[in-house]
Amino acid sequence: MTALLTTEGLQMRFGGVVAVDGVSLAINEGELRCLIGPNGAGKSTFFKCLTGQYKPTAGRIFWRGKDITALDPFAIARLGVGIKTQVPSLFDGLTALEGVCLCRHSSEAEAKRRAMRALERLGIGALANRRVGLLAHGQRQLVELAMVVAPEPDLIILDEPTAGMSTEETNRAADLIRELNQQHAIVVVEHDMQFIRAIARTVTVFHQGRVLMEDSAATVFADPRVRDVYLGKAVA
Amino acid sequence: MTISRRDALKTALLAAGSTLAAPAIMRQAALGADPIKVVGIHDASGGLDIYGQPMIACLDFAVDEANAAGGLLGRPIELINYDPQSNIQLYTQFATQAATKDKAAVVHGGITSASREAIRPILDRFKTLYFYNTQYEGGVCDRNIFCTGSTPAQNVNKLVPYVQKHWGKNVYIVAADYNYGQITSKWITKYVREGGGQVLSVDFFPLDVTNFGPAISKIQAAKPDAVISALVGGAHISFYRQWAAAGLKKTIPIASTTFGGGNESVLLTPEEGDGIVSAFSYFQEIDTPENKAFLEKFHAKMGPKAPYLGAELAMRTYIGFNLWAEGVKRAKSIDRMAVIKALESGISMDTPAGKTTLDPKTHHTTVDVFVAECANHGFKVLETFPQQPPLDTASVCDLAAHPNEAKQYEVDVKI
Amino acid sequence: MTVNVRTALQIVAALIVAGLAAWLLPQYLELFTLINATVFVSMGLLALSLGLIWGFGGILCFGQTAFFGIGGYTYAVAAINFGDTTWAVPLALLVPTAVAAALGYLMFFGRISDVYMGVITLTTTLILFKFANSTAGDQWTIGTAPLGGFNGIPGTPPLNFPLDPSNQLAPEQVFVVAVLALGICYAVAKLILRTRFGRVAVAIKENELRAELLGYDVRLHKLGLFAIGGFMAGLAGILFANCVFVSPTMFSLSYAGQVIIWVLVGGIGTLVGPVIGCMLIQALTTYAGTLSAIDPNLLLGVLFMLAVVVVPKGLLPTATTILLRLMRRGEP
Amino acid sequence: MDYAVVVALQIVSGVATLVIVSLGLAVVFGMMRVINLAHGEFLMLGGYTAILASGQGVNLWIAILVLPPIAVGIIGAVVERVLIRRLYGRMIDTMLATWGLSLAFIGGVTMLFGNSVTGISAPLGSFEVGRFHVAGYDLFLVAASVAMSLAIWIVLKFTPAGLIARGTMQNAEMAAALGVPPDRVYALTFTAGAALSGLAGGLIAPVSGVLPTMGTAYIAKAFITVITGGAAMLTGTLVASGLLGSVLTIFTFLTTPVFGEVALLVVAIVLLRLLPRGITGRFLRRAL
Repeated sequence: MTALLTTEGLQMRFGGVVAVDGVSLAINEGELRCLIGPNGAGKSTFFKCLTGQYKPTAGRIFWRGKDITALDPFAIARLGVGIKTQVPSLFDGLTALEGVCLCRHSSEAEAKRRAMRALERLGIGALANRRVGLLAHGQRQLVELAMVVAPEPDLIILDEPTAGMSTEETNRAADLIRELNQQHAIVVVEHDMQFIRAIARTVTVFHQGRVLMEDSAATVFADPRVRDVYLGKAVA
Repeated sequence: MTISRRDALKTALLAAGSTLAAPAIMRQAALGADPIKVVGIHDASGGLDIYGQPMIACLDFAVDEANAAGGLLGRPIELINYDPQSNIQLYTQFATQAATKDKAAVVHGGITSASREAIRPILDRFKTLYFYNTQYEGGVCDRNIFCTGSTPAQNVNKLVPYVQKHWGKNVYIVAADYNYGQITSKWITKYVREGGGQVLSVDFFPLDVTNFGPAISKIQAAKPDAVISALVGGAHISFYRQWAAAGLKKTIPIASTTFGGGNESVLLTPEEGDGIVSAFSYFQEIDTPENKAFLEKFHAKMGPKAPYLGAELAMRTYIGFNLWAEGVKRAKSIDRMAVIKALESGISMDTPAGKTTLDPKTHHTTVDVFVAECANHGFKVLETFPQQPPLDTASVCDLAAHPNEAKQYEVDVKI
Repeated sequence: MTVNVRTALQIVAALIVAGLAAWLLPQYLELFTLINATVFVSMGLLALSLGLIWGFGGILCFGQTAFFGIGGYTYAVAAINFGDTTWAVPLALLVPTAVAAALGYLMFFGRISDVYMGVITLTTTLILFKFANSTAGDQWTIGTAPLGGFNGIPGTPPLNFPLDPSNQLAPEQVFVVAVLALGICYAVAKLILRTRFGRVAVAIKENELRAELLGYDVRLHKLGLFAIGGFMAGLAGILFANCVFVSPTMFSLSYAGQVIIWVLVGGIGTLVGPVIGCMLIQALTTYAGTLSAIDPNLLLGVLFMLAVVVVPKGLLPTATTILLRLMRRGEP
Repeated sequence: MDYAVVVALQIVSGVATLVIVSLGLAVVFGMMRVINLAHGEFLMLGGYTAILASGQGVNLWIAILVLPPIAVGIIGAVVERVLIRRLYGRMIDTMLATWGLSLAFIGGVTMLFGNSVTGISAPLGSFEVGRFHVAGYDLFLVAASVAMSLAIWIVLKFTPAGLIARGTMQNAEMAAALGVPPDRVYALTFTAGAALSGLAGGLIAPVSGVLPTMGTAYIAKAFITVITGGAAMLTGTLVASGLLGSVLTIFTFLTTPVFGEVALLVVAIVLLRLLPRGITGRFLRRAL
């Protein structure tokens, strides 16, 4: 099996603080991977390195074996990486359909077709002509997801997709992610353990900028070190 | 192919434009009605107001005087004053307005050479007679304009010898950075060299410069016998102030082609201004019966609001208006060409500034020139040079031979 | 679909208004008013250029006058040297566009933030202003055209018919050209905004990060829009050179400020708004200039503050909102 | 040799002038992230205060040093209350509104006093450096710039108000949590900034002459100095003034005043391209 995305000794330093410290991991085709860890573990920084928003201070990132460390976010997106940020990032002035239509494609008609399909797939086809700025929080999350999946990317990276969701919404989101995983490889950056429990296959645990452990969900949740990390105890 | 398309475009544009031609002519015919319109364009505000306000006062006074004497050709004179606020673009706007909307018989105005060169082509184009009443760098050769102020062959030619005789051969020039300063500094250079001296350096300053500290240090380093200034406008007054503050007045004297043209001598304290020497074709202080009579009438009319007239700019505006009025009287018409021809017939009049004669070939004037020294907010006349012809312009310009010329000649001096 | 129809209608309406103005006004207006109107129209085009890049690209350029002035100067210098304006015009469009592209490259590819972008554009204009002001000496002559420093180039040749330098346009014809240019630029701007490029540019203004994450090169789009703005401002400069003349004032701080006021008053995020705002304020300041009781700067300044504090969205959008609300209230 | 001393003196006084005219703007920008484009007009109002006061026979030093900061401080407090307060957090809108304010001040003062230059003579006479005469007032300006910087430093470093100010600079919410309403901090800061600008106007009045549009000659320079300096208001302004003031004066000596200013602007653009967050965004970040 070829790795879709790999990092090698990725490091991100802000002045004296090392937020990400030598992280190496590999995401395979079709995989559903969760990156977890308490606040400040370096997950979000790692996410921003993957998406090109930060340029890592050391280490490299590969996409299907090709070095993409220096690429800008738009270039990474063009490779077939769909990215959803933590705070919904949307075009508030446009309608849902207009926004999703902006995904890159071969022709105008194709864009529209894909956009409609993406909206329907996420169950918000009815909102197509509503202005995004006027939608409820949960609906906005879904519109953003529609934008991410519309170009049919090979890999989707989600940063805390359940932030601000009710329990019911969270459950639905878990179903949705599992469903999306049928077609796309997915990386979810999350700190909500319940949610991870609901979807996870392989889990990578971050702590103080490093990978603490990487294993199946069941093993990880059983590990005392993970519990200590979440409860704030120092790791020996 | 391209030609036919071009023609089509041309036709379209002409159609759009020509629809206007007919009404324009009809409007022209409506001019016969009463008052004669005279437009004045002088800066009543902005950095040049130090010159503009006395000029406006004198033009007002001249028009009032003429109206009191029964107007011109039996018609009253209506004076329209525009204030371009020391902004060149407003000059062009007001000149266009004077020519196309007011249909002025004559436009008096423009202070800086920059403003003159901005409105001269407009008034040429719309065939409106133009009087420029300021001392300037010379060389304008254009049948539509009359320049009644003095030029370098008249003033610089007297100032530089005075400097070299009393202070020394070598000078340092500081000048305003536009055509007046650029060309005038060439004339100064020419006369300094002819007098056997050297110009150590020429520094130009944009009109908004107020900090002359570095320049003053440079001048000291060059050790000239004198500084000759062609600085212009309110901001540049700082130069004289900073010069005095640096304690240099006693070591290096200043002469100027512009100082006194406005109210510089009034603005500066005697400690700062006294001793600066200038040359102009008029100073309020000249001691002649005509001048005394004029000032009496002027002050009687304006009361305590009468401005200090300083050097020639305001007086030349008064004279310029009267020269034009004389031309109208002789032509018995306000028609532009008729008035120009009458003015070219050799008009000479006695004025508060002495006898002034219009030179038909150059449209410039022969005037008396005075060298004076700033003393206690006014001027003390030191030397008088009667009846100086505008030799500089005359050497290059002959409108009798080339009536269609409309350009400004520049002196050719290598700096 | 309806959006496309609306755009088409707006374009047609604008072209009809421009056509009517070009046809009718020269017949009824006095020459002087017409020349002034030409100045207004050229300024309107300048306002349109800023309205486009600020309102639809989110690029707050404090120095849009830089391209305006460069267009004017290039036109004047080229026209004097060539003795024919046929090729001076394309050159005077190319140069400001290229300068805008170069400046845009520096700013957008350097990922400079909003405020600093304002500083850099303003500074660029100031540099040009200072520079143009200091070119009075003989050494500042390009070919046969002296730059003239503070004086500017008073003898800027008026436009002539293509390839026919002896046949110069009369002021009335310059007016016609100016009005048509404004109408066409408006239409072009509208069309650009309907293209994919335009929609992405608007999306970038809405949310730069999202547009980037969708795979769009934000910098390139901003650069493109900025260059188009430079092109239009350059065209405005050519027209201005034809009805006034070229001088350093074109770069001045007060012009740079006025353009922003026009757009702000007219409404950010519309294209007609800035043009209307420009005409209104120009008319108002011209009128105020004839009053001696009140200083035009005072009037302008107070308007500016009111625009920011009271109607931050601009006159046109605010008026539309109020109208809509009134109409709705009228309904039962 | 004497000439070198004189040139050096000119450079120092060029730098000092830049410091003087920038500090008021820097305080407001550093504390409130508000770019006050009416700063130049605050200078102008300070200048007019000095001129009017000395015209009324007030002692020259009081007219230059005492009255302008008081008068302009009061104006600043009113402006903050009426205009700035409505626009906190809207950086671009604040810039635009203060730009409008600047035009309105120019217009208003033109109506009141006319658009012409007035001035007062610089006190202190001159002294000699070898063969050269140097205006004593130039040295006084240098001393004044040092005194102003020192005063700001002392206030920030050693007074309770300075502590709150530093806290607000770092984090407005945190300062609020200490029981200091940010509103009042901002009002005081803006007033203090305006007073500093007024003082600057009084100080430069004898050198530059006073007219309604004098602010425009300084605002661009002050603005660029502050932005180039970056977040640390005092250090940033001092470093940027040192750099830009030297460039300005040196180029003025070598060429003309115009190219001096062009050189200043070009250096500022290049610096901003290299250090998009200003000099203190990169270096000396912990400075005040």
